[in-house]
Amino acid sequence: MISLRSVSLLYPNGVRALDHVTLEIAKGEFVFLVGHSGTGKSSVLRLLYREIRPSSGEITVDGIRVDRLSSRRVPALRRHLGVVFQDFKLLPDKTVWENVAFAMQVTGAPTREILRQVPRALDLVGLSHRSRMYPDELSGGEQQRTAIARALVNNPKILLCDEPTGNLDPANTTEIVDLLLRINLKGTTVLVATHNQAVVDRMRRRVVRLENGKVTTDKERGYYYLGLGQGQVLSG
Amino acid sequence: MISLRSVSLLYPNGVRALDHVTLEIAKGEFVFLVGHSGTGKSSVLRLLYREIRPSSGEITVDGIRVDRLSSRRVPALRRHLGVVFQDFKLLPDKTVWENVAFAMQVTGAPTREILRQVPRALDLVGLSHRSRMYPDELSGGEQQRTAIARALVNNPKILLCDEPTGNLDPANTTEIVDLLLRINLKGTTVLVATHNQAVVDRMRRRVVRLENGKVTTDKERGYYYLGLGQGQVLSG
Amino acid sequence: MDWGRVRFFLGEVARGFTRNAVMQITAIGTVAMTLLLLGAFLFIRTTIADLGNGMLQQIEISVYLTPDATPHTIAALRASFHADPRISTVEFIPKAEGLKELRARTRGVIDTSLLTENPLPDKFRIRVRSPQLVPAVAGELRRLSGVDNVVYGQGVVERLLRLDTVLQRIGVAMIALFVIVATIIISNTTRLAVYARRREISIMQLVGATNLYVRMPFICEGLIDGVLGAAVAIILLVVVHATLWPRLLDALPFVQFNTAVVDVPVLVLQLFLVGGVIGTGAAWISVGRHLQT
Amino acid sequence: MDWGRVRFFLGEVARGFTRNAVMQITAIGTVAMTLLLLGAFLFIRTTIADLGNGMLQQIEISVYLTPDATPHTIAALRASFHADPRISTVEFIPKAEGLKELRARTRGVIDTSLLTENPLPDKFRIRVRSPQLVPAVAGELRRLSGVDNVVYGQGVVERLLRLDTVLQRIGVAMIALFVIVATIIISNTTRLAVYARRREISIMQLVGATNLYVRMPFICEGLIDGVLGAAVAIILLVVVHATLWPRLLDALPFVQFNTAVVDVPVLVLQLFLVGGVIGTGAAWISVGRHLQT
Ligand SMILES: Nc1ncnc2c1ncn2[C@@H]1O[C@H](COP(=O)(O)OP(=O)(O)OP(=O)(O)O)[C@@H](O)[C@H]1O
Ligand SMILES: Nc1ncnc2c1ncn2[C@@H]1O[C@H](COP(=O)(O)OP(=O)(O)OP(=O)(O)O)[C@@H](O)[C@H]1O
Ligand SMILES: [Mg+2]
Ligand SMILES: [Mg+2]
Repeated sequence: MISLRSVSLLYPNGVRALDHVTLEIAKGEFVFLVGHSGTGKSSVLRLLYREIRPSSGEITVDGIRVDRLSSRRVPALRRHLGVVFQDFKLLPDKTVWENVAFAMQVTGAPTREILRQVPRALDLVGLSHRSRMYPDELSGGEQQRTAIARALVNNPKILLCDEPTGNLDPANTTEIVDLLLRINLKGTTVLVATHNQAVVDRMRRRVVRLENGKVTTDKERGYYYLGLGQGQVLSG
Repeated sequence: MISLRSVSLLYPNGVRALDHVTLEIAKGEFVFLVGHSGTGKSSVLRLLYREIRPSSGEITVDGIRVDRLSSRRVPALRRHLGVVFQDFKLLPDKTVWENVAFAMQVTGAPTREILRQVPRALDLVGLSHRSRMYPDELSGGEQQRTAIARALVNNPKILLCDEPTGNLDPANTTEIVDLLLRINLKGTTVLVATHNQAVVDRMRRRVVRLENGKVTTDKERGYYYLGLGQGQVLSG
Repeated sequence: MDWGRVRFFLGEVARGFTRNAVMQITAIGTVAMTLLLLGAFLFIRTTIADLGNGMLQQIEISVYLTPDATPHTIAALRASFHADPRISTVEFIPKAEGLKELRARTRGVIDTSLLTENPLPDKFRIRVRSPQLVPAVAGELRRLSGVDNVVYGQGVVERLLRLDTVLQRIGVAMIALFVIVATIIISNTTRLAVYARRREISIMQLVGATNLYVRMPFICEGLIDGVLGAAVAIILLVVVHATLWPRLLDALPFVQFNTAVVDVPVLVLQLFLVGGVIGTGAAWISVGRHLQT
Repeated sequence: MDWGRVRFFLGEVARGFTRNAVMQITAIGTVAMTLLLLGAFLFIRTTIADLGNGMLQQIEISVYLTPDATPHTIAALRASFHADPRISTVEFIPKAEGLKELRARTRGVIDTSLLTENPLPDKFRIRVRSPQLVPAVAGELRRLSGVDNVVYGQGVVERLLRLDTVLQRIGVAMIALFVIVATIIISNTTRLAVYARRREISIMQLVGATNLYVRMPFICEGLIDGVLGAAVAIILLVVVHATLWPRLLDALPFVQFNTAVVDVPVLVLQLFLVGGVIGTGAAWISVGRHLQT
């Protein structure tokens, strides 16, 4: 479903964010991406939804060669992905409801469908009572849950989550992780970049650890700290 | 140092964020503010640095009646506070160095002092190597650490931190929390709103729990989950 | 047709207006100001052009006859003038009348009672349909038999004609300048508006919106801004026209302003058109800059 | 004086220019366009006003003498004309010369050989120092003994004078309109620029910056925008003046344009001043709106 082959990324300012990263994620897998702050987790996700292009290497997402994708085709790619951005990226002049609906509207979904799916998504993240508020009227955690609802609403084949629980209390975190698990059980491939040790350790799913832009650990049913600092590379 | 007396806050959209909150924090204390997402933690902090005014109640910060403070006096108040915002609030067209230096420049600090303090602050949060980069070239955790460096650089009497470790890995989190502790030991009053159970439980400091805009627990040497859902109110 | 989608789209456009009132007022104000200048300029130009045309239309050709011209020659000449399609009016002025006119023109300075004999010849006074024809017609008339001399203010007419074309060109140049200035100002305004919303645009794209999808609300806003700006300009022009123009005419009673020549519906249409095109075009160009992915 | 702080401030302003090039180009372009129009207008107005003045200056008063005027009367009149400070030139035209002039003016149509006696009187041709004096002077001259009639194109002069004042007023009104339009457009532009940076402004305030502190870089940017815009406008005007103006003069050889009357340094200074004031004022007003805490 997702495949990175020897992908390197050099930002224009000279920072080498990724260094020959190779990673295969099968359809229906649930993968945690962990690692220090600034080690390249968000960069991996950004490559997958083509916000940036790799300096070298091949990237395939759902059969699409993302590294070669022309700008015109990018919207089509993104419509098959659900993305929870680390900084939420909510539209400030749309309400919670509209922010979530917008992700459906751009796909050309019929209005009936929108009116059915949006409340469902808001309900899943526990935000039904906030649907008419604007993002800057929300608490940090509410904004984060809005971003999650928007990523879910299209029932995407692939869900990319960048630190989706950084602003959530433990109870909410558990709920959101359970939700991701349920979605994964329905067949969606889920990739979660996170620092939350408790979540990773409790879930016992595949864990990929990045260090300095390199994959250093890749383990089925792993723990957050497994292999940290040992530099061992296991191919998934 | 900080005192809220029966403070209520009703946002213009009708949300009752705080409901007769009374809280005293003495000089030199270290206090965790915990509670569910959307329960009013950020609102408390916002009241303290006068981004918003309470609907009723009295607020005193460092002897200043903040609820009555005229707009002209607000900058003077804020210069005595260090604030880590939940959404960082970095200036996008300034580098990391400049963002941190800016907080000193507005206080009219002499250039010599700025040139000495800024590198020190960046060093404390481990960002010296990123000082010439712009915020949108940073990872989420690096942005967060920039925000922390900016809050520290003026050696404020009071430090308000809103979810300061939400985007940090456990190692960085420990370092930052140790840093806050050191600063607290030098006499700075520190108030941290957080969801990070591990941090709260390891530190064993005073914990104030908010639920639905009310203080439900307030305990010296508390734990994150202490008193959760029992609705007991202990005055500090 | 999914009406929900149409409503959503209209909602998008409406939101642009309600949430970003500053920007909308800015854009509308800019369009209005520019079109106000353009409209005022067009109006004045048309009026003045008509005034100049009227003056040129009054040019007359004096055809002086030889002293020995017989009534028969005169009748033949008159017939040939009437037959010429380029000539609009023909008037015969016998020498006696000519003397009266001369005296009137010199305000009684010439004491005609001193004249023993009328020194003037008979003449025809002729007007042609278009001032451009004057020199050519005069040249032909001079060659007719029985004609002694043809006078029409040689030099002056040519100069006036030249002035007219020069003024025409200045007018066109001024209008072009105005439109260019307006487009630059408005496209700058739109570019700023887009710049102010660059984050939103990038978010829309990250969520999967196509370029067209992102662009459409901006284009529509540009169109509406342009049209509303034109409307404001037209209202201001009408007000100015109703209040200031009569006073101006009053101040210049001896100039024959023919205000009716300004075709107001056409002017209104022109302004709406220019406003719409400028608004849409400027928006299209400006939003394009932020759509490179 | 802490040079580091000055450098920081200048750095702030410079950053505004380098990082927000779009906005700066926009603002400068807008100022330039508006000032270009204003400058062109001022230039044309001054030139035309001078032209009109020159035409009025050429008005002459014809003082026709009674047929029985003796050389002594004529000398006395001439002396009194020379003594009058309002009168600039005096010319005596004896009847013989008057007839020659008349013949020249009527282009040989009047056959003067037919005249047995000269029907014209002697006359003085007089010019006064200011067109406004013409009616009054003419009225006085008419009452002098030995003067038969005084002719100066009655009516026409009065009308021309009236036209002159009307045009002056239109000119002032147009300039006012231009400046208002420019201020609106530029303050709109600045407001948009501030709107685009509203988040930054609020962050600066949250970090403890005073209103003045937040405002200063914007004000300076406004000032620089205004001055640079004026510079661009002046350069464009100079180019247009150097390339198009001679051609225009060429096309109108019979009009005595006196280009020298436009005091170029003053015009340049005016444009810089207007640009700077507009830029600063617009920025001041616009940034104020976002500083309410
Ligand atoms: N747009 C950019 N331009 C230049 N450098 C960048 C950019 N974005 C990120 N970087 C750099 O690339 C490195 C990796 O960044 P990335 O955001 O992938 O880290 P991360 O693993 O997501 O960290 P975090 O856990 O803190 O979010 C960082 O050192 C960062 O400074
Ligand atoms: N500017 C605002 N206008 C209106 N309502 C607001 C505003 N800011 C916050 N709220 C509402 O007030 C309540 C408390 O918000 P606050 O940001 O204080 O929560 P919080 O405890 O910080 O939550 P989190 O842990 O998610 O950051 C929330 O329900 C939120 O929806
Ligand atoms: Mg990241
Ligand atoms: Mg909060």
